[in-house]
Amino acid sequence: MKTVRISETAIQPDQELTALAGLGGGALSSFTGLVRDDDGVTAIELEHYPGMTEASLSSLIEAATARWSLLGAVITHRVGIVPVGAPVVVVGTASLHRAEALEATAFLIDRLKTEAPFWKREHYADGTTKWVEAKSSDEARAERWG
Amino acid sequence: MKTVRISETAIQPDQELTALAGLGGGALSSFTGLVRDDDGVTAIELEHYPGMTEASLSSLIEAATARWSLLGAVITHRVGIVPVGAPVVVVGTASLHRAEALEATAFLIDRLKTEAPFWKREHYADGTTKWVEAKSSDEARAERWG
Amino acid sequence: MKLVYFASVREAIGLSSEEFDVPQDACTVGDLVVRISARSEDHARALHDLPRLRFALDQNMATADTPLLGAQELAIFPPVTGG
Amino acid sequence: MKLVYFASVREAIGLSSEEFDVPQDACTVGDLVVRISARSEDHARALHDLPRLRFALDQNMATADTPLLGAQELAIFPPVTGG
Repeated sequence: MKTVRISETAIQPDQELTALAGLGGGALSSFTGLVRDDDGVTAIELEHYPGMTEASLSSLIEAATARWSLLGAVITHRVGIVPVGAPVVVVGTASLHRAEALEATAFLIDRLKTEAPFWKREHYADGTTKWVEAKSSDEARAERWG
Repeated sequence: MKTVRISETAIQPDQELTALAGLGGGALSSFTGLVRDDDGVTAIELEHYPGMTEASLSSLIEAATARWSLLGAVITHRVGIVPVGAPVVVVGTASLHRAEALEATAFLIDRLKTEAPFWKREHYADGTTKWVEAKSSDEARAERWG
Repeated sequence: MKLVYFASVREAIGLSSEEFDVPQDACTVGDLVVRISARSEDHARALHDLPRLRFALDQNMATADTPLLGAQELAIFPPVTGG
Repeated sequence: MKLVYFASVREAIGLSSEEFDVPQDACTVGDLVVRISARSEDHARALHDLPRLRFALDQNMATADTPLLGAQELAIFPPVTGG
């Protein structure tokens, strides 16, 4: 099971992950990225590259399944305006044993951060916005996976 | 938020994790262990050491929060008879950034496997049962954390 | 002292707990386990493979070398297999 | 060729996409970006910091050195920040 979804409406992490629990595996790992409650931030706005985004997320899942023995993997990513506290991204993997699911989940979110064509900007309480800068620490984490 | 729960009835992973999503962090990581659909296994039966179990899980969470900056951590573990496909354990952590939550979740489940006083036996379709043997690979994974 | 047994140890002995008078000259967990083994054939069979056994003294993990020091409860069990 | 812009690049240029006639002597992504920069002051400002820009050619990640080879769509954007 390999599922990629871009959502323009609110996502429910548990609903995105439901199918993974039914694959007969013993391990289910997930990561949810939420809009952090940072000073003055009311929401983030996510822009993406339709078409390339889906292909990019699918190829991340292909890379993960080539590297680890997985029964399934899911990536769901929000676009548009997402309020503080709401989910932006959900990554989930299922495998027979835990090492594979745990590592594949970390791999998928680390690579997504540096490869998938999404851009976010922060909206502030005073009505201003600011593009988020890419972080060198994200590059470093992604490179750990070779 | 630090929560440990031993449950004699079915657990719903998303319900165990709900509180973690409201702590203001940007990252939520979870691991769910399910009863694998192994040949002939219909259920597993989990025995534990009441009192010591809760203390052991709490001290794992203390060790994780000493090591990583976490906003919250949850461990819920089933005891009794658990059918194939049902959750046995749910581990979840919340943090500002993803590295902490991802690593702490892996740490908690790896250490739980070798330290927390639970024992499982498999029930087979023919009515027989068999105690599960501890695996040296679990020891090796737990030792990675020093 | 209260002895508590879990999993295959409990099954082999046929009891989940029992009382045991600690002999004056039993100083460590290992000393005590040797004495408990002598209690019956079931006890001997359940406890013969000392390196495979795990112990908790007053609900803290212990080893065969751990001194008893007046502890109230000794648990004996196989390696844990939760999660 | 279709040019598509995202995020701060889109904002600085004030367009999300536009058509561009590829000159005969533009062989690589980098060659083309230099020509696009000359289109207006907004283009020049949006594209002046070449090392900070990222590119996709027909929706595959590319670099300034990637040959155009008749591609239909060039995307120009800042480093990605999803997740």
